[in-house]
Amino acid sequence: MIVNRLFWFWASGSLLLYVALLLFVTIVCVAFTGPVPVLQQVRSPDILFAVQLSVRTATVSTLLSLLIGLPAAYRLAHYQGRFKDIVDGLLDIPLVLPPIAIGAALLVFFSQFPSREPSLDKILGRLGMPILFEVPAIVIAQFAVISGYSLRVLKASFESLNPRTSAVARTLGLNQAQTFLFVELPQAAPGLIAATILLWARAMGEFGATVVLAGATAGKTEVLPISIWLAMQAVQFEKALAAAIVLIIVSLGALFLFRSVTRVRL
Amino acid sequence: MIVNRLFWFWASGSLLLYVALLLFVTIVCVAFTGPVPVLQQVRSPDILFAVQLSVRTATVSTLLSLLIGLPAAYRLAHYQGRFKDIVDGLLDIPLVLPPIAIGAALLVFFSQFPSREPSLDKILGRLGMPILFEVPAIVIAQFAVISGYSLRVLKASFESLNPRTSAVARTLGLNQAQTFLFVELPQAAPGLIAATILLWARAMGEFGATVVLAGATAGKTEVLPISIWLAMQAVQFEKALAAAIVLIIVSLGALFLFRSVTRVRL
Amino acid sequence: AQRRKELRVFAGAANMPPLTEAAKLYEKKYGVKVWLTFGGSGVVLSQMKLARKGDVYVPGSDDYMEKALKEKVVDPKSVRIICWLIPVINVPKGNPKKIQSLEDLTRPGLRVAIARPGSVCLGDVAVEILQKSGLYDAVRKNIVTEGKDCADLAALLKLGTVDAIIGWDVFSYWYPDTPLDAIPFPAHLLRFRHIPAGVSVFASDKKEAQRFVNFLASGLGKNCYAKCGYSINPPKVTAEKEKSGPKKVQD
Amino acid sequence: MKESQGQSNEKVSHTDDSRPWLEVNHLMVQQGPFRLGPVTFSLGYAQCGVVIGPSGSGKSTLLEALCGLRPSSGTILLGGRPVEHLPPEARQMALVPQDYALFPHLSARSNILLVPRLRRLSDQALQERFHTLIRLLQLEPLLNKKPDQLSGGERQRVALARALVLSPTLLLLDEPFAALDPQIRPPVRRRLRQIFKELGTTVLLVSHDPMDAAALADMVYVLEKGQLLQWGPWDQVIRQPLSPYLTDFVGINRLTGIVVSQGDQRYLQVGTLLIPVHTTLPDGCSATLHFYPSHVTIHPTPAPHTIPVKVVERLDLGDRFQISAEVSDGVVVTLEGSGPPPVSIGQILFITITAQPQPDQ
Amino acid sequence: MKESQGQSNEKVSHTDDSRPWLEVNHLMVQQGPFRLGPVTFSLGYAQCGVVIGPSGSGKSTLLEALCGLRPSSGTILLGGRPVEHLPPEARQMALVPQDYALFPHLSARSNILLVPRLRRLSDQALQERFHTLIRLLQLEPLLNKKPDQLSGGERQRVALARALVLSPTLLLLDEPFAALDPQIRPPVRRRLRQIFKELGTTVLLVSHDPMDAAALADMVYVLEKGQLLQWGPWDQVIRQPLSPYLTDFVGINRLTGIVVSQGDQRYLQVGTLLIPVHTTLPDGCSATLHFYPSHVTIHPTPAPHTIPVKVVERLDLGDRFQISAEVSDGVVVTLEGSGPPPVSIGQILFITITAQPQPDQ
Ligand SMILES: Nc1ncnc2c1ncn2[C@@H]1O[C@H](COP(=O)(O)OP(=O)(O)OP(=O)(O)O)[C@@H](O)[C@H]1O
Ligand SMILES: Nc1ncnc2c1ncn2[C@@H]1O[C@H](COP(=O)(O)OP(=O)(O)OP(=O)(O)O)[C@@H](O)[C@H]1O
Ligand SMILES: [Mg+2]
Ligand SMILES: [Mg+2]
Repeated sequence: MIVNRLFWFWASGSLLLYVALLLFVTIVCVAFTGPVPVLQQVRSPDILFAVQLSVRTATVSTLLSLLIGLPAAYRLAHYQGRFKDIVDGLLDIPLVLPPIAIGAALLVFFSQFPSREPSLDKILGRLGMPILFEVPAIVIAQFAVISGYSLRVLKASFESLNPRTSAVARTLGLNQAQTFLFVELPQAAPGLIAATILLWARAMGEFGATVVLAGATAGKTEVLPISIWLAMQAVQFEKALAAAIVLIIVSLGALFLFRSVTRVRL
Repeated sequence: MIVNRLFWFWASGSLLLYVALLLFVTIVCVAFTGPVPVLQQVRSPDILFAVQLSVRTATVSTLLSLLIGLPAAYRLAHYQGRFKDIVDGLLDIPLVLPPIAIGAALLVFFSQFPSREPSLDKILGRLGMPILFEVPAIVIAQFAVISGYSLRVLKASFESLNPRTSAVARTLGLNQAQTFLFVELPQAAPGLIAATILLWARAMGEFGATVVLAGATAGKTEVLPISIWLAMQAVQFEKALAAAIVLIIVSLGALFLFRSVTRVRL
Repeated sequence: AQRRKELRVFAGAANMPPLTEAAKLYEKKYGVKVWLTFGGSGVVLSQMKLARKGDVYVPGSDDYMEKALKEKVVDPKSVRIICWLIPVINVPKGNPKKIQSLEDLTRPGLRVAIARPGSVCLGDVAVEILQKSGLYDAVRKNIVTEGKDCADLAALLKLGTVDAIIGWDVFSYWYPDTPLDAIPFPAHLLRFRHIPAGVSVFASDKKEAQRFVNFLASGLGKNCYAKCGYSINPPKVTAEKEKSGPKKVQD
Repeated sequence: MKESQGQSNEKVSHTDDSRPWLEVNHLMVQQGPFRLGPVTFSLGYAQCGVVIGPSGSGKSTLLEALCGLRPSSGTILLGGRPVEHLPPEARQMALVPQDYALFPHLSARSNILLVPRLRRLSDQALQERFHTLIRLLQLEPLLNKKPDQLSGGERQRVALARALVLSPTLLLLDEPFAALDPQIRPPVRRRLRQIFKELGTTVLLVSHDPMDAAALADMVYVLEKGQLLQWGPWDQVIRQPLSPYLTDFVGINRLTGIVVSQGDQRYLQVGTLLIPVHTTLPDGCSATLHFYPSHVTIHPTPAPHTIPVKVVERLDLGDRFQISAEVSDGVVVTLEGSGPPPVSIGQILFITITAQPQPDQ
Repeated sequence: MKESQGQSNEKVSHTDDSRPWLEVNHLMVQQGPFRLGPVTFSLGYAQCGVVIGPSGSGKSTLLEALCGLRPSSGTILLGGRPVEHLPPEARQMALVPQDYALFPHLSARSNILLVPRLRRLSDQALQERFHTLIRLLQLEPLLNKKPDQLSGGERQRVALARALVLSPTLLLLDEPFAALDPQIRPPVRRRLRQIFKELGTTVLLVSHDPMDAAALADMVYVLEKGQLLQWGPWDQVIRQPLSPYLTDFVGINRLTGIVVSQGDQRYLQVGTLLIPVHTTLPDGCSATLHFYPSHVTIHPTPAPHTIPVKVVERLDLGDRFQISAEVSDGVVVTLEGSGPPPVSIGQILFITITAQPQPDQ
């Protein structure tokens, strides 16, 4: 009994401690800023633009990374071949690289490949779809950063499924695609939702790769993290914190909505 | 049969596409950099220092975040109370905030709390343990950034366990702590290992929060991502990429080692 | 339909408030959309160089312009000076630690920060001044951190994490509600920098870009910088000290 | 230890047990729309109680509530000590669940030995018990396999050994022999019974198999739709079955109809069929014939007082046969005889039944 | 469809089936140290084959290899078409696995209907089959529950319905009735048998229960240690059991010993016990007595030619009893009689056995 209490206390204590610290730091920061700038920020058109751009690009890049990540993670979870270790290692690259380095690598890629003149960016630019320092660059940067997580997290959730269920579904006459879509995917839904939340949140907060690849162009590629950074660069600490709070509010709101919707649907 | 092939092709295709893109961008970057700067970087004592500091701080902050994250995630996975949504929402904060904002929030926290004079940092400094701009700040910054992921990922892996097994272990006479340690934790081991890899990788790549909270003091708080950034700031793109390649090599090596060790032990 | 003319300016982040205002004026005056992309002066230079994009480069200080010229990103003939950067000792409002001179920075227990030498020009300037004054080793003991850029450095003081910094005179104006105090250096120690602007070699419309650079260096542009606390006139220094200053100045 | 049953192999009579070992009072469990109880029953020390009941009647729920895995109300006394507020591990019960719930990450050996090791029970007696169980359940070749490499029956045997090695005060077995071979069942049953009596283990087990129940049960508990319909010593309860489920369980045929007279002869009318009976019940009274298959005589041709039935199933059991025959629409009785089955499916048989109808309540 | 079995309820004789529906040739599966096969057997159209064998003998492995879930070598012909290279879904078999493997995210209804919906089988016949199964398996009240809210027996019934609703060409059932009530088993068996014959479904099922096997088996396959020891029509195979497992399965007692003579009287010596027998076998010949419980007579007191046995288990089955008695160390025989058991455990009984010893190979 006592052991149980102690254990429970320890586990709950860790959670409480963590949540309390989180709340505490947040409160200290809000107290430092004061409520006024937040309200001002929410009303400012710059921030509204940034909020919209952030939500849009984060959503697009999350969807993209799920689109690639779901089948790839599924395949990876089932892959037992010789190159497993190598593939696993390669997939760690986007995780270990700091986002600015990812941005730098992509910048080099788009500007130096296939050659310096014309580069990929220039070629696409001539087709009316320039990448660098434009909105698509934001999506690409976010995608590059989050798809590493996407694969890792989705793979884990496919691996935790009971393979018997899928096997039996096959004997009942479902082909692989049907088994994936109607047996495995719905079972993995909780993990998938958790992954989506993680990815979207990460995309919303992505700064390093974005600033290198898309630039911090006010009114064009200024997502919320860039607003925060610009405010910090202008040594407007209050403004930065206010923008951060806007980012938190918008994100938590969107995630809450997403959670509610998916809970109802499940 | 054809459907199966198509499906398999699609899944494998996604994985291949992703891995190929990753490899391709890496190769383009390495080609752009050339081998000489990489070799130079590897030999430079600054980089060696940064590598050491990075590996050490990332390891410490990963261990810390597991220490807090394991019990907290366990508790959270079992928590069905009224505040579930609120706690879940709060835990999204470290995910959505860009690292620089997290760094800024922590900077405000350490320098403004409980008051400006003396602040937490000053108080700790007088106790011989200053935080800001010292190595502990790196650990704190990394911890703050990765523990958000830690909770999410560990929680998912606890949730995918079969609750029956633990319940039966209890009836056989194991208390909660024993059940956790000897029944649940070993079952969650694959998820745990994946989480550890993800966290460590993320900590190795952490830049934003670190640079704000710990500064970019050469020979003191210069971790590898900061070296990369400094090189970029010095308009030495090749050098930046070379440092990134060093970071990749060191990280992949360490993760490969970790994977091999844990595979043998399981 | 004729597309509206656009200019893409890559600028050091420190320029943000005045340059934003200047760009707005320019847009209004000439009907040209000016996109301002901010970042570390070096980083934006790298971005321009790699992407081979951008019309105008406005770094945070002249040493980056030198790099830009060396990297052949900016056309040397197009460079104009906008304003001047003069180092001072910044302390919080009211100067609680009663710092009057460089010597006071050696006081034990004082927490001092400078910008990172070798990476931020303000850091180099600070080191030059300290070395010149012979106090470098004494002050270095008190240097708790090095800011990775000017904003970082100013924030340290603002948040009270350090007691004094060696910053630009303009830092004093960055916090309108609680301006910092600035203690100037004696003239014999003074080193200074300037903020230039130049046309990129990748500019598609070089004439338009040059017009913007000239606009910045004109009274209207300079006025924006002056409003933000920048010195638009060069400080008076002796010829001997001129050496460490900018080598090429065209005005 | 209230009694010393030590070396005796005799059944412990439940009546000489002055105070029961397990006393359950008004136990109630609510899960979704299903409610178990309130149930009140007891079980003597070192006795074996068998819980029977149709699928979904709450047998597993009862066991899990007893060992603390489902929230319940009511009281549970074990050896006089209330345990209902204790966490599962403090109740000194051990559960073998229907789905085994083996530890998937451990070999069969570690599955069995993990708990004793953690509870530091590793003494001489444990070692002996372990080896006895290994031999009894034929686990020797499986010890190093992980659960996902075991067959269904092998899993069940490991789950049994995992609980038995602990020699708990109360053992809760949820269909412990369902996946075992018929070959291994009787010896396992016999040996377990012996072990329980030797160690003084009180056992509550769920079973669907009348043979297992007959072999092990001192007491029997009949659950239906969450209610405890009947409980008591096995030999008494099976002779006075109160519920259709129990009647079926012990293999008694039931024919329910209405008593009618035609002249002197009295009949039980089942559907359209008239079954000749001897009874003093009034006409129009609803009554049921209960009879074992052995009370039925099969006639190859119609004879006086025989009733025609249609064969719907025939079981050739070697030296004997078992036939299911339809008396009237949907009413089926089971017949037995020796030798191979003399009929094929669909054929008509003529039978007489030796039984007296009892009035329905 | 090779035969029209349509309305006939008669057993399809395996012999009049010119070409078997399922033909398995040299099927071999290797998993870890365990090897199944090579096995070769066949099963006629619309017939029911029952696979029996001890736990771990490879029954589930055989079924899973047939439907393509385990890599195997050898050939499998279904209706003359080789299927061993086809993926599971193209083999037109349906498996009810031992562990049910229900779709955990779907209600019972969706579990049953997911596959027909996806395969667009939703026609009139399917609807009818669905409703028949719901009624037969009493699933009505469970349809909206998720698997984790179902009891063991309920899960098994859902798993059965999920496969049966598809009316596959070959149905593979792995212990499909293990968790069902004894009450529901006979009607389910009967009805299923009828449905299989009507739809022409060929069934291969694994069972531990002799009654289920006797009721359903046209053919029986005896697996032991991965080898197919014996197969053929049920009534033939059970009268000539080749393996101890099968003997036990059908309830035949075995006593193995050595023929000896004392004067005129000949005995089978089992352990230290002498059993009087009539035989022409030479002395010293190793021989076995095979006999059903019904071939044993119980004497309350010693009489000429009786042998003493010690009661080790007594089953009170209401109108009759079953007793396990030890003949000599570890050798146990099963006896039967009517009425309540006349003895208690540990008592000595005297029996005579009517059987002739057969020489061992
Ligand atoms: N978690 C749950 N939520 C809702 N209902 C449940 C839950 N678990 C079980 N039930 C229902 O409770 C009833 C009793 O279940 P229980 O498992 O005790 O049956 P059982 O007697 O063990 O049956 P079986 O012989 O089939 O194992 C069933 O009708 C089942 O559907
Ligand atoms: N994945 C596996 N790896 C290694 N051995 C296995 C694996 N699966 C099963 N086995 C072994 O193969 C043998 C046959 O298993 P199978 O499941 O076919 O037995 P079974 O006849 O169905 O037994 P039961 O009646 O107990 O279900 C068993 O000894 C089992 O331990
Ligand atoms: Mg049950
Ligand atoms: Mg099996």
